[in-house]
Amino acid sequence: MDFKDTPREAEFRTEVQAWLKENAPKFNVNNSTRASLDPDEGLKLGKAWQAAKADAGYACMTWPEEFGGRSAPPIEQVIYDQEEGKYELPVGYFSIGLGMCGPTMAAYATDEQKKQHLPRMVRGDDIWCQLFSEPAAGSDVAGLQMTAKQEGGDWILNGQKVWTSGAHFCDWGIIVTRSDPTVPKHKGLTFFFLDMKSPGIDIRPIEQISGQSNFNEVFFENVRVPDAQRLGAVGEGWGVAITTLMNERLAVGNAPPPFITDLIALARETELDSGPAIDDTAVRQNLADWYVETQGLKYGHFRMMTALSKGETPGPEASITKVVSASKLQNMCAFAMELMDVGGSLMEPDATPHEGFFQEGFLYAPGFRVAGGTDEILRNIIAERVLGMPQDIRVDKTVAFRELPSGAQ
Amino acid sequence: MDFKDTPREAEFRTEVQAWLKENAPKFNVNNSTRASLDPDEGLKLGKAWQAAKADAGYACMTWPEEFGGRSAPPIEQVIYDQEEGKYELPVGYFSIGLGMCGPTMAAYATDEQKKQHLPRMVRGDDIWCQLFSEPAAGSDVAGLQMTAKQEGGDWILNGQKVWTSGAHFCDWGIIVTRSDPTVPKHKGLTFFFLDMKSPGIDIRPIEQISGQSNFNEVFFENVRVPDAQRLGAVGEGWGVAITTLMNERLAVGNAPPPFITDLIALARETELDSGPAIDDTAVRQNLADWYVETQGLKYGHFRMMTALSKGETPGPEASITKVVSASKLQNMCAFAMELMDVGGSLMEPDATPHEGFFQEGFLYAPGFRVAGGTDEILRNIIAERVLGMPQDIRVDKTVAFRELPSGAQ
Amino acid sequence: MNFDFSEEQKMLQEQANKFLADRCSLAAVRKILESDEPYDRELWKGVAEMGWTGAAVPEEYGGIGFGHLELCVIAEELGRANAPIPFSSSVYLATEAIMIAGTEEQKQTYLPKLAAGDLIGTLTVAEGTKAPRPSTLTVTFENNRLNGTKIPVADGDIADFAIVVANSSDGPTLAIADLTASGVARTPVKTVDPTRSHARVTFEEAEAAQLGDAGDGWNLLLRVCDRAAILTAFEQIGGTASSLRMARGYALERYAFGRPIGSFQAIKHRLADMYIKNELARSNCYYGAWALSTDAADMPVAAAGARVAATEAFNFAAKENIQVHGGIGCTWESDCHLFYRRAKLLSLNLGSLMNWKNWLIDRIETGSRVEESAPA
Amino acid sequence: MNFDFSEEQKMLQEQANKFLADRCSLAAVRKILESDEPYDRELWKGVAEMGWTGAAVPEEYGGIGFGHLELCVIAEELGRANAPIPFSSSVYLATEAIMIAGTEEQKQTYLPKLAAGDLIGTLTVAEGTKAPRPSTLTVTFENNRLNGTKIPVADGDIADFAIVVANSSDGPTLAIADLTASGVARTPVKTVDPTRSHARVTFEEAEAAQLGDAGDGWNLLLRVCDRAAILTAFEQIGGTASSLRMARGYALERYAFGRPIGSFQAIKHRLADMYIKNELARSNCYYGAWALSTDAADMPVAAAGARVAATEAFNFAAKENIQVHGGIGCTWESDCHLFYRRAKLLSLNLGSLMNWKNWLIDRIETGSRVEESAPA
Repeated sequence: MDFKDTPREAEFRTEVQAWLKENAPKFNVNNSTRASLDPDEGLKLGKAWQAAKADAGYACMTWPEEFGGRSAPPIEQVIYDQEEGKYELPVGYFSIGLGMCGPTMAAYATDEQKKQHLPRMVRGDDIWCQLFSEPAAGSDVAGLQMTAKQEGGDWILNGQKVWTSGAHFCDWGIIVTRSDPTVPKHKGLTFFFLDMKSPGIDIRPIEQISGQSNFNEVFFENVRVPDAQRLGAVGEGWGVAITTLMNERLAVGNAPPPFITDLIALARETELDSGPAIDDTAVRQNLADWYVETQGLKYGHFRMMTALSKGETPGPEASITKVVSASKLQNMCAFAMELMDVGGSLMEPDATPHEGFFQEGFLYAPGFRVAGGTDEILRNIIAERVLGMPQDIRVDKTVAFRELPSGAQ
Repeated sequence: MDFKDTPREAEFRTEVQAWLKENAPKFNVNNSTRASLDPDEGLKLGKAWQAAKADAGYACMTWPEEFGGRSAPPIEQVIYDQEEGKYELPVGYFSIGLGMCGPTMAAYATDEQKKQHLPRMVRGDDIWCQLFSEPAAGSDVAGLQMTAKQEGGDWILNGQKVWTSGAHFCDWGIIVTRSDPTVPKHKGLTFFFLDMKSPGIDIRPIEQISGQSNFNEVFFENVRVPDAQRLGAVGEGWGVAITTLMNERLAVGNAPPPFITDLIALARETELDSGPAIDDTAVRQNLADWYVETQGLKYGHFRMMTALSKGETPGPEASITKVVSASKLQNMCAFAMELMDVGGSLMEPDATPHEGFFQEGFLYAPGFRVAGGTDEILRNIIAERVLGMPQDIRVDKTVAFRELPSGAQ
Repeated sequence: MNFDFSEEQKMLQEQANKFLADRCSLAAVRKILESDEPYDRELWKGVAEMGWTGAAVPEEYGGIGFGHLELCVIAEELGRANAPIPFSSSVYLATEAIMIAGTEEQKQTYLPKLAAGDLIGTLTVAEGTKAPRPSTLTVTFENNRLNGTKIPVADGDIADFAIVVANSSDGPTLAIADLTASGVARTPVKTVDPTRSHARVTFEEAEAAQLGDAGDGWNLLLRVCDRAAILTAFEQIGGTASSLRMARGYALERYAFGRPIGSFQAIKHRLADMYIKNELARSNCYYGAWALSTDAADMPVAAAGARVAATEAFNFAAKENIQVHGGIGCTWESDCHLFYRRAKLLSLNLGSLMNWKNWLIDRIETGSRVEESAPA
Repeated sequence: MNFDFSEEQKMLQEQANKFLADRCSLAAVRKILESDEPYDRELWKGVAEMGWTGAAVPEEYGGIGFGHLELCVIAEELGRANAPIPFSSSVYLATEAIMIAGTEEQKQTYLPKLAAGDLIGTLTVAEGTKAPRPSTLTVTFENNRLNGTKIPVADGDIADFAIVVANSSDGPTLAIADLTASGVARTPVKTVDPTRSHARVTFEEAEAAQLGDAGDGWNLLLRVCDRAAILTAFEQIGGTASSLRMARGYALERYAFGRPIGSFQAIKHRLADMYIKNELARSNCYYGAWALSTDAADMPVAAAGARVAATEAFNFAAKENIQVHGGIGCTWESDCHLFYRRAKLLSLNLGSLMNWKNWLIDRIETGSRVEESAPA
């Protein structure tokens, strides 16, 4: 039991470190404190970085050569990601496309389509998004209502998608639609990929509690998609969607900072009646809990890497990470504000420790308990897929979709 | 808003106080610390006390005169109970009979039966028990399997009941049975009262984790019950059972000690590295939570008394009390043991603070999270009956009982 | 036993509820959230006209002759509506402080105008992001002059005057400062709850008048804070009830997997927990109301109990209301965050939960509980 | 990256699992619970024959040449089986203490017999129901004589010798005492977990030999406790896994309302929480195992992390396993309480959770984390 790379892994890590040291600094986005770049400029920088990675053979390394990768073992991807993570690079634009859309295309598109799209995706020439959730279909994605009607060799799409990250800068998207409302809900779905610049698509940003807009609503009015862009058979879109979602579960990970280290730093700086907060036993009880949770996730990640390193398929660790880290984020931020007492409510960066980081976190934390599977759905998944518990009673599996009660929405 | 009695209530309280002062001391059972009396002696003392109460008009005061009460307003019963609670009296034998069996008999028995049984019940001449739960029917009482078959003018009962408090010293019992397994489960039940000395009844005590035996298993082998002792129509036993269970919800209350006051006392006596535990901020965070929960229940009880005093029917307060106080008991006991550090595991009364009270509580606490409705069932009740949430999906309402899946039990 | 509000008080509650439903919808609250307006001036005017600002002020000082129980009733409704007005600053803090510590002249000067809502007051003690304590106060009050900076000052940008906790040569002392006078600079500051306005207020040789005895300021502050804690706790149970009502409504109308999400135990048990916590808080609040209205010796314990229970209830309900709503709950457009923000603001504005828990045990231990406390 | 046990270690685990399934069923554990037998002698003999008692003892002292990683693997299985034997006292504490602090002669004297299971040792520090501290120790060690009373002493009634933490004129010092010698009186005492035997041990001019330097006893105790904490944490995750397995099995086979109770979210989400807590604990334990096996400088932090996470996981799972079982879980006859009792015993035996959390932060703050700790 050790943390050491195998000789081959160590060699690869050294190689990556050298390459990053040479190339990463000019793409670093940490030039201002957590302030975002001008959106267009950021996107340009991101695309340039992705192209540089691809050219050096570090993008989508586990994919086959013909699609832009080099069939590398998964552990190399993990090593690369660890090393890349030491820099602050504009990589966020590509995670959904490469993490979810790519594998779905790889599994269901024709060879020709794969050759046409995947290498461009890998280089960042095209950016992809995923269009699944709808206002009335969140945790229950299969309850979606967007219609697809066949007309000649095309399909006509109408309806609304929501929570689409990056829809405004994406070139292509994958989408699941309802092609037949007269059969049970999982059986009437059909899956496509489509050009996000198609006529009839209207993209509107969603403002979150924190004031940021990381997601979009996407409205479809008679959007035409060629039948050739269908993935999987007509009516078998759910199976395709499952492929995408399984990849989402693997991609969803640790909630963003502030981390326990930030909170410990705050506790060191904060004076309570009894002295520094870090010395207060009540504070310590909380810090200790979050510390061991953090370490548990960290070493759990090392266990997963070990499995990858041995060529095994990792289990449901990502679900644990999400469930634990999102609530931890919310509770730590709330607690940090308590440490600041009356002044904890201040959202003035120049008047607040750590420039208001904990207050910001308090506002964006609720989103992380929901995004990529709610706490509740992930606990279902752990109970059902890991522990083998039976599903809840399902009333929606045998009824025609249009007969299902759907409430006020 | 005040805590004062109305003039009439105050007068009644004074009267009760005087009577108790005169009569209670000779029945006091606090002659040794939490050690139980010899069972037979305790029972005799209890019956004598109940008879004395009844003779003085303080037993079942809200019941009508003809059944041994005196149609008093409910607030008088509450006042009496408060005052009686200041003594340690052997009243436990009667709570199920008077709290659950009596009201059920009052609602369903013939006038003659009521006149025959209720006054004896009130005086403690007869003690009653309730036979509902079965090994495979706990939270889901209606899933019970004990059979009742008609034979001439009698019914023949076969099967097993469980969690029957006091079955070994009871004279009569109320019981719900399955008279027809071919109809859906709530529709095939029939309800009786019966002589607990009937041939074919075998009573065995159940030992709990704590080593105490407060409950019994009761086995029925061809036990004969006259049809005249049926309560409600054949097949309508569930409606009768609901009457009993609604009364149970009102009767189930606060978990037993140790209370927060005991824990605060322990914290005062305990020296931690930093000084007395009561001064430690980590200890205080916990104490404060349990203190406000305790106060919340106490003042909630006052609110319920106020409603009673105004002639209103109290709501689901008892469910809240049970849910909150049972977990609080378990957590407080566990925490108290932590305060004693390595020695907290000791169960030697002479070597443990408060004579091992917290350790005992740790062992009997789990039972209180289950008895009289589990935490889970009570949350369902609050959500459904108070907040109007829909029931969970029920697969057992339309299927014949004998077709229902019942697992390994 | 009559541990409940009276029929008249319940009628007042109903009236307040209707008034606020009409004048202070969540859409109206959102207007303040999204505009530069620091508070809802029309609502403030209406509330003053209803007499609420003078509910606990004696008639001789221009009040309407209600008492603190009526003020509790009103507080719960203001919390339920998430009202964007300086009520807590002006009524729970400034008015109470002057009633407790003011000279006859000060009472005559301020109370009628406060009761009428013509004057907005506030009280300020915090100096940044640490718990304010006598030993660390940097704002000074000497020779009737204030110097130093207070931040955050609730309603500091709109209040006419502030009661300032400042250090003097005699120790902490309260001082009343006209915030519109020279020597006072105030800048709005953002907080987690933009529906309640806050400012940084800097005093430079600003004139101010002593309130209460010199050196008695901290003691007075604690007394005022206890009273405000009970009133705020009623706002918090009102806010909790609203959060629960929103979550309940959504759980009934939102369907997933062919059934209302309120039929899933993960949701229904959480709603039950919100309800349980709020009932526990409510009962603690009632005890606080009794203590406040009778000036009971047990008030410090009652105030801390109400504060702790109501803070936990509102924080929990506001947070889990968002979770029950799922994705939509995390949007700006949804009203869930109005309560999430307010819950956090209220849980900090009179000092942190951790401190109040400490104080609760302190107070139990120093035996402030005497005969007057409720029967055991 | 190879953050896992080796194939050989996994085979050992499987072997241990099979051995214990055969020799230490819960029925066997119950026999100890319900009899006056202090421990399962047959099992102890078997375990010794398997070489487990000497797993971490070097071959030169009669061990079988495994290491601490193997001992971790065995500990998890012993925890899973709830084994009623003095393994922790003799192996994690006494053996480790002698390996750390013993003279060559002491090692030669004790280790081979400990490794063979022929000698049972224990270590005792507690003197009643308060956290033992150097300043409050009343048992004294002067001129090779022990005086005073220790309680509770794990396995004090069956152990052949005890390592006693006692005060001497040089400060706390470790002393090895023959418990069968004159001057030693021992009485069994009841604890929350009767499947593990405990005693009150009184020394009256009892002969004992110094272990380690005089005055260095507390420091040595802490080192031994850290090592024992990691090994105990493996027992705890084993116990957690068993509690979860029991709860899972019952939730699958118990039907209510026409369906397995495991299909209700209240149950299934609780099982998920047990699993999550145990996975977090397991990962912390692995880090502890790495630190233990490499004698890493970060061991104090690793030990506290494993201790805290595993204690919380086992306490939670053992408690909720009963709740999932409902009424039957609250009976003596059910096996649920075996784990409930053991969980509590293990959460106290090396000091309370509250103290370990304090120590964890202490250790992080005193910067015991150095280069050798795992990569960030």
